[in-house]
Amino acid sequence: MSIMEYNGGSVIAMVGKDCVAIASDLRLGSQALGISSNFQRIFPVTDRVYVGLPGLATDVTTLRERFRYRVNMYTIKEEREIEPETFAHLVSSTLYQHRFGPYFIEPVMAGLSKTPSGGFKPFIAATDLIGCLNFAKDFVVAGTASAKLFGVAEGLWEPDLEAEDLFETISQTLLNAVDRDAYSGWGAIVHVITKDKIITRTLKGRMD
Amino acid sequence: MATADGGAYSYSLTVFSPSGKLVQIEHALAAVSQGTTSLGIKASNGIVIATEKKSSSILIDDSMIEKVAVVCPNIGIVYSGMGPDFRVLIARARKSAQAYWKIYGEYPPTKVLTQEIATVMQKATQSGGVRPFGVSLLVAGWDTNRGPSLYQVDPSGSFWAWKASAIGKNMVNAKTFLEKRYNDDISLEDAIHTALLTLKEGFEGQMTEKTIEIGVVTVPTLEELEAGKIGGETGRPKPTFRKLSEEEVRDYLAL
Amino acid sequence: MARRYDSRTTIFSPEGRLYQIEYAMEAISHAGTVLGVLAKDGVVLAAEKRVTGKLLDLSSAKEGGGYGGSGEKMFLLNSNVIGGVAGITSDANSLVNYARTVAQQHLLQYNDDIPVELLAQRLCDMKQGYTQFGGLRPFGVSLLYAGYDPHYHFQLYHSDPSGNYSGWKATCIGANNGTAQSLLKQEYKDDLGVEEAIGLVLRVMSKTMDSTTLGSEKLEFAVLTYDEAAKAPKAKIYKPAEIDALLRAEGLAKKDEDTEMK
Amino acid sequence: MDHFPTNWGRPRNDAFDAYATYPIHQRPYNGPKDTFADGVQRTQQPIVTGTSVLAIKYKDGVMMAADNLASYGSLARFKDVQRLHQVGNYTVIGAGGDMSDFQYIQYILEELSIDEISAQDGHELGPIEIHEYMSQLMYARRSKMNPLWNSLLIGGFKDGKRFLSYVDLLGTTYSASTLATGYGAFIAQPLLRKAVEGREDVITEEEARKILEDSMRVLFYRDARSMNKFQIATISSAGVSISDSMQLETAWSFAENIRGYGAQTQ
Amino acid sequence: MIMPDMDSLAHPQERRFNPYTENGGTILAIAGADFSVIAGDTRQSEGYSIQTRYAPKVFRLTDRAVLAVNGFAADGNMFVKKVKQRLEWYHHAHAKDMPLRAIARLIQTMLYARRFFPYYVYNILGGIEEDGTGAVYSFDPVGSYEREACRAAGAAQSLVQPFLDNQIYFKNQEAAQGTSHPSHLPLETVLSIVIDSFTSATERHIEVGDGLEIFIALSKGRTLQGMESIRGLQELTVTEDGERLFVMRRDLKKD
Amino acid sequence: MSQQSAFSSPGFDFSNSVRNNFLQEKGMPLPKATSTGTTIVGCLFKDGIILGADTRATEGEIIADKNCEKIHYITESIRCCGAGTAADTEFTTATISSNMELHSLSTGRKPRVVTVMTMLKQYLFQYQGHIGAALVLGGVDSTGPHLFTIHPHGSTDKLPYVTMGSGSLAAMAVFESSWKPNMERSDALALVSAAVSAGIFNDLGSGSNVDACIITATQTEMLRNFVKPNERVEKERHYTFRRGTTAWKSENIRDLIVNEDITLVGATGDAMDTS
Repeated sequence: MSIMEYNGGSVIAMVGKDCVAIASDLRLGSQALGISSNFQRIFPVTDRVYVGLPGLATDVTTLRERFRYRVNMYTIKEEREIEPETFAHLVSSTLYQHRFGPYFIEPVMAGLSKTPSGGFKPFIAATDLIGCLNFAKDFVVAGTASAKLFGVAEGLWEPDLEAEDLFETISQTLLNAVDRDAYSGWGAIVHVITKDKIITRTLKGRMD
Repeated sequence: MATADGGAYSYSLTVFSPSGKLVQIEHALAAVSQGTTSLGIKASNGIVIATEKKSSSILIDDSMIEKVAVVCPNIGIVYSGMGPDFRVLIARARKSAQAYWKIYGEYPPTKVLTQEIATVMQKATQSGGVRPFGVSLLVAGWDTNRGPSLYQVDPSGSFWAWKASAIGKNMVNAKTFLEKRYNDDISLEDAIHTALLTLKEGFEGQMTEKTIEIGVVTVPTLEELEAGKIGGETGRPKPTFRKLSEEEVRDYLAL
Repeated sequence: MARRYDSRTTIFSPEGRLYQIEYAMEAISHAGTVLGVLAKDGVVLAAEKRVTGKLLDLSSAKEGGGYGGSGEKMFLLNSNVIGGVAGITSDANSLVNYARTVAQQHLLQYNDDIPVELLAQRLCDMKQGYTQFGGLRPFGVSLLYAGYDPHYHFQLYHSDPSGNYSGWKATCIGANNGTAQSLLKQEYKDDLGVEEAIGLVLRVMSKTMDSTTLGSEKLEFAVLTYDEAAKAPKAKIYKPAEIDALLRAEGLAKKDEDTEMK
Repeated sequence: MDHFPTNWGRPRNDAFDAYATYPIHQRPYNGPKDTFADGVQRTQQPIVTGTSVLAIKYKDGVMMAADNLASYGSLARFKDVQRLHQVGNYTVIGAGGDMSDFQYIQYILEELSIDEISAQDGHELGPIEIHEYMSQLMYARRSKMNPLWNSLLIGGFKDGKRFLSYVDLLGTTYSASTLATGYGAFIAQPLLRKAVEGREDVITEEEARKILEDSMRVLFYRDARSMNKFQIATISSAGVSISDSMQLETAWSFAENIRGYGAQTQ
Repeated sequence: MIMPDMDSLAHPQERRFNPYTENGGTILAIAGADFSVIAGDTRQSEGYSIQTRYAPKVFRLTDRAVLAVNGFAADGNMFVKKVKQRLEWYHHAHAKDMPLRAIARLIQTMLYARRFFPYYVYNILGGIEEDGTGAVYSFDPVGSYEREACRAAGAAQSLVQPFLDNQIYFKNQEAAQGTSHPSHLPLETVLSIVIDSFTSATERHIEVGDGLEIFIALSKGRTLQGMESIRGLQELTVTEDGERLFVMRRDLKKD
Repeated sequence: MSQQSAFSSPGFDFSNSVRNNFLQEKGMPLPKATSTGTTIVGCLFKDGIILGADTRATEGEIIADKNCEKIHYITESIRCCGAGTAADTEFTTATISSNMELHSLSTGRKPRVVTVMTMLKQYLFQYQGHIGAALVLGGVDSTGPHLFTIHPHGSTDKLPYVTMGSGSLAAMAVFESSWKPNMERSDALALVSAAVSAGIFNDLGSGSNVDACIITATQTEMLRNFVKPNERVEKERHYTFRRGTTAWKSENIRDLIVNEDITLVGATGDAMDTS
């Protein structure tokens, strides 16, 4: 029973047509005991970049605050919002700095990045606990139900899903995967990011 | 940089004069104005920085003299004042740019790198047992956020963004010369000519490809930006700052 | 004779004065004026820019890219505090960077925006250190802090090189702050609204600034208000175009046309 | 209860079972003790070992190759070992792993053949039957936790049909048109599969021989427990033929201009 | 021969013969109203190498019963031989095939007999019950079993099972206003879900691939309409009273 | 929080290791980091070097990345393939690449492969193998083409053809049977892609596509996904859902103000934060 399963929790991010979605369950447990069904593990970094932090709960809060610190300093010094790719590298180098005393967190990032011609391009990325970056074109998963998420996502995902269709696909993927995982579930939350709005919904799933 | 405890002297050498001036900085500025003239002009589609490469004797191998230095693929710096100080600052700047690349996977914007260098220079005016740097710098660079930008950093550690600026020996008439000729939508080619003309104003001796050094920032095209990094994900962007080769300088001088 | 005591920063002269601090204050008295007025629903800061030049590149300020300020007088220290600086620019840059780091460390530790007075105090502790140990010269910078926190709502603080800080309803630092101070005393009323405060600040600035004409090229302007919707303080550092519009609204815009050409 | 049998008997960790409820505490056994119980050595380890055995199906039958080396750890102890062994008229069995166990297997198969011949029932043991027998034998020994430490290739040609299968010390069996044991599985199989997969019915005997020789040469280059002296067994309608020992041409000349392993230049 | 992983060499390790190994692969079975589908990939691997690209895991027991085995191949193959033997004896004694329900119970007893040295195999029994309905029974290595409508097992079980829950049981799917999800899916839909399950598992699990074998058992009344379009369908047996057993093969990625 | 500049890279930070060791003693094994399984190869030919690699990254038996990049940039004409712990290969090559850029800026000369090899081996030796990077380093410099392998413990080999990673035996078999000195560019490229393909199809740790990189004295060509033998077949069905299939409890739609106003995310932060 690895340390990543101590508190439980899973996150998935998916790419759609000019939009991205990131979703996670809301369970916080201590091994088999459920403690909270409203544990937020997805945080806004900027208006167009969200990060999901599944893993050991204490590290979730620690890293969330450390990233907020470094992004705020970046924002105020560079006088611009951090781009998703840059934030992904920031996360990756922060984790690798702890290569021999790692945080037990497998971050998932989703956002829209500005293209040189001024438009927006969907961006998702994930790293393992020591910062190995994985830039996927379709979806990235992490957490105790990652294998299940991979299985369902590989089946259900299709390219160029509109925002509302992407919402359905990511929600179905998350709910069905966590239902088969003892350490994830107890509620779910989905953020769909398009270039002009962010849709956030909490899902009605099994609460057992 | 002597640390507060390690250095032999632990007290400030740069102190306020009764009139509220930091005398050491004034003297450092004087040292800068002894140095050969350097200037920079921001054009609509790039930046040119140029300087006179006067060596004390014909026996000096002037190809070894490097007054315009590359810091990272998008930033170059020219200086006026004390050479060794410049060399130390450039080493710090290059390291700082790489540290930034290791963290963010991209090179620092011009303003951020300039801030880093300015911080180093400011510390030299307020730490124990150290004198200010005897150089003024013209930092020319390009980044996605602000495009081409030209900064001037003084020994005090203060820095300003300029459309065009000159430092060194005849800074004053070089500046007035530039003010007369500058307009916002000057092209890079014209800017290079203006730079050469400005240098010629106060140039002692023959202006050849051996006695001047030119660095150029060219704004990348949209296609180059779309193409992104060369050599895959872990590769590098196409350099936007480069030093003109002696042939290129000779061609510009010939025109 | 006095010269003997003034180069060593941290020692008293026979009359019990620290010359380096007084010299630093002297330096600030030549710097561009910075003026702040506290209203009941906001704080207004204005500052006179001294660094001008036809060839200066103000593009970053123009497009509003520089929400952190135009880089000379106005700086965002934290989402709830704007700083106005007067004095040695490079010292100011260093202090501003220190202030921003302190604010973020506070947020990291307490998950709360730093109270304005605490930020001012932390900066002054640092300044004071430079007057008492280490043999280092003091910072040649005075700052005005315009901030908001849930404890005391809107506040205006002023700190000087000695490390002393004090809260104000309205105050002024930099060149001819005396005249500005007396003008403020006459016109300041306790229940000032932020709109009236903006008018007052601009009127006083136009009188105190050396140049007879007033324009965005010479003036920086910032206002801190409270955004009810976001339930958070809202710092706004005006873009040059917005400053000119403000001046026209106040009828203080420049008479002749040369400023328009910019 | 941990359902994974692979974890049974393994040292448990208290994160999983904090209150030490497992295993169930039993009363000490005071019954009669087999005095030799401790002396019996259940588990073995291979002592004198043979390396890879390769085999492929080709147009006319099955071809197998194995070198003549039996190693004693890193010592090339026996240099003329027959690792390809004919059983009956239609089958060859090639063995890697412990050679003493293989000799025992040869003895058992000898016994089996004698019974078979003496039965005089007109039936002869073909490769399918021998592979079935070997699978049962290996699986039985494995189930008694006293395995025959070998990996065997059984190839043959009977009644017009080619047969090629694998069985090892765990009783694991599988069949394919190209098989290799030991290092052959990592080094030879990629070459064999590329040469044979999909062309089993067109490869001539010469082609088959060349394919096996290429793989044996690479094994000789890279397997530190191999030798450049090997045999090839061919089983086809013409019956079984096990060649005499052969040797391959090998090329090492390009190594002349290699200098050191790092920064050296001379 | 599995490479010993680095950590276990760190401390002194008792060399003990391990009678088990894992040969990868994945199986699943889905019961329809009047049919049953049992499928498995054909790759057999050990550690990081492929032993063979074609090793059947799904075996025909009787005209109405198919058993899929997955886990340790030696135990699997031997276990299937033993089950077939018992079925043959049953057939001698009762002159009829053992009904599915009974085969399930037989398999439990045979597995539990080896409770303290188990067959390291996950079995799934699929076929047609006496009452003509499709049925699936799934077992754990020591015999606990249960009848279900759809079950996946083996290496990629955790990838496939939730996908089946969603697409076969319509879990977490709200039916459109006033309608309800179908209780049983047609054979064509089930077959395409099975194929997509395996191509998805092949994409994300290294032990799944090479080939796919699907057995289809049809109960008496079931006509063959709608099945003509299925590529590679091969009829194995048909009983007098019309029960049919088909097998179809597909390729999977070989990397 | 010590006041260190955001950009200074203070090396590795061991502050969590006390806690992690405690957790490990309690029987909680460390989770697996992404490994690259991997087949990477390098081969010398007439005009230079060709490097090859597969594109599969695995976490245990699960494929984490189906198309990752294993040929890393060191300098314009030196590239390095990485196998082993994915993060280690990524950061080790990035660190040395950064140092090489500084090195060439300060020496004003094009960098040499042997310098990169020495820096890599000393870096890995210093960490005694704890940094699990197995590298194939290839490049062309003023002294000609050079090809090295570097093992996690710091040992190096200098050979005309090399393979590393879990698929190295399969790839080496192909090299041993077909490599010839002074091959033409096209033959060498075919050999490299055959070697990597041997790893892809026979080793479970390798898969997906073949990346190749041809380095000669004049230019470096990065052939990303040069061969794509494992593209997924068309799915039998499409699994789009009717809108409204998923039941949700609460909804919050936040319009992003078109003109971007930078708000520092303070304690009050985004309303979502404290719902």
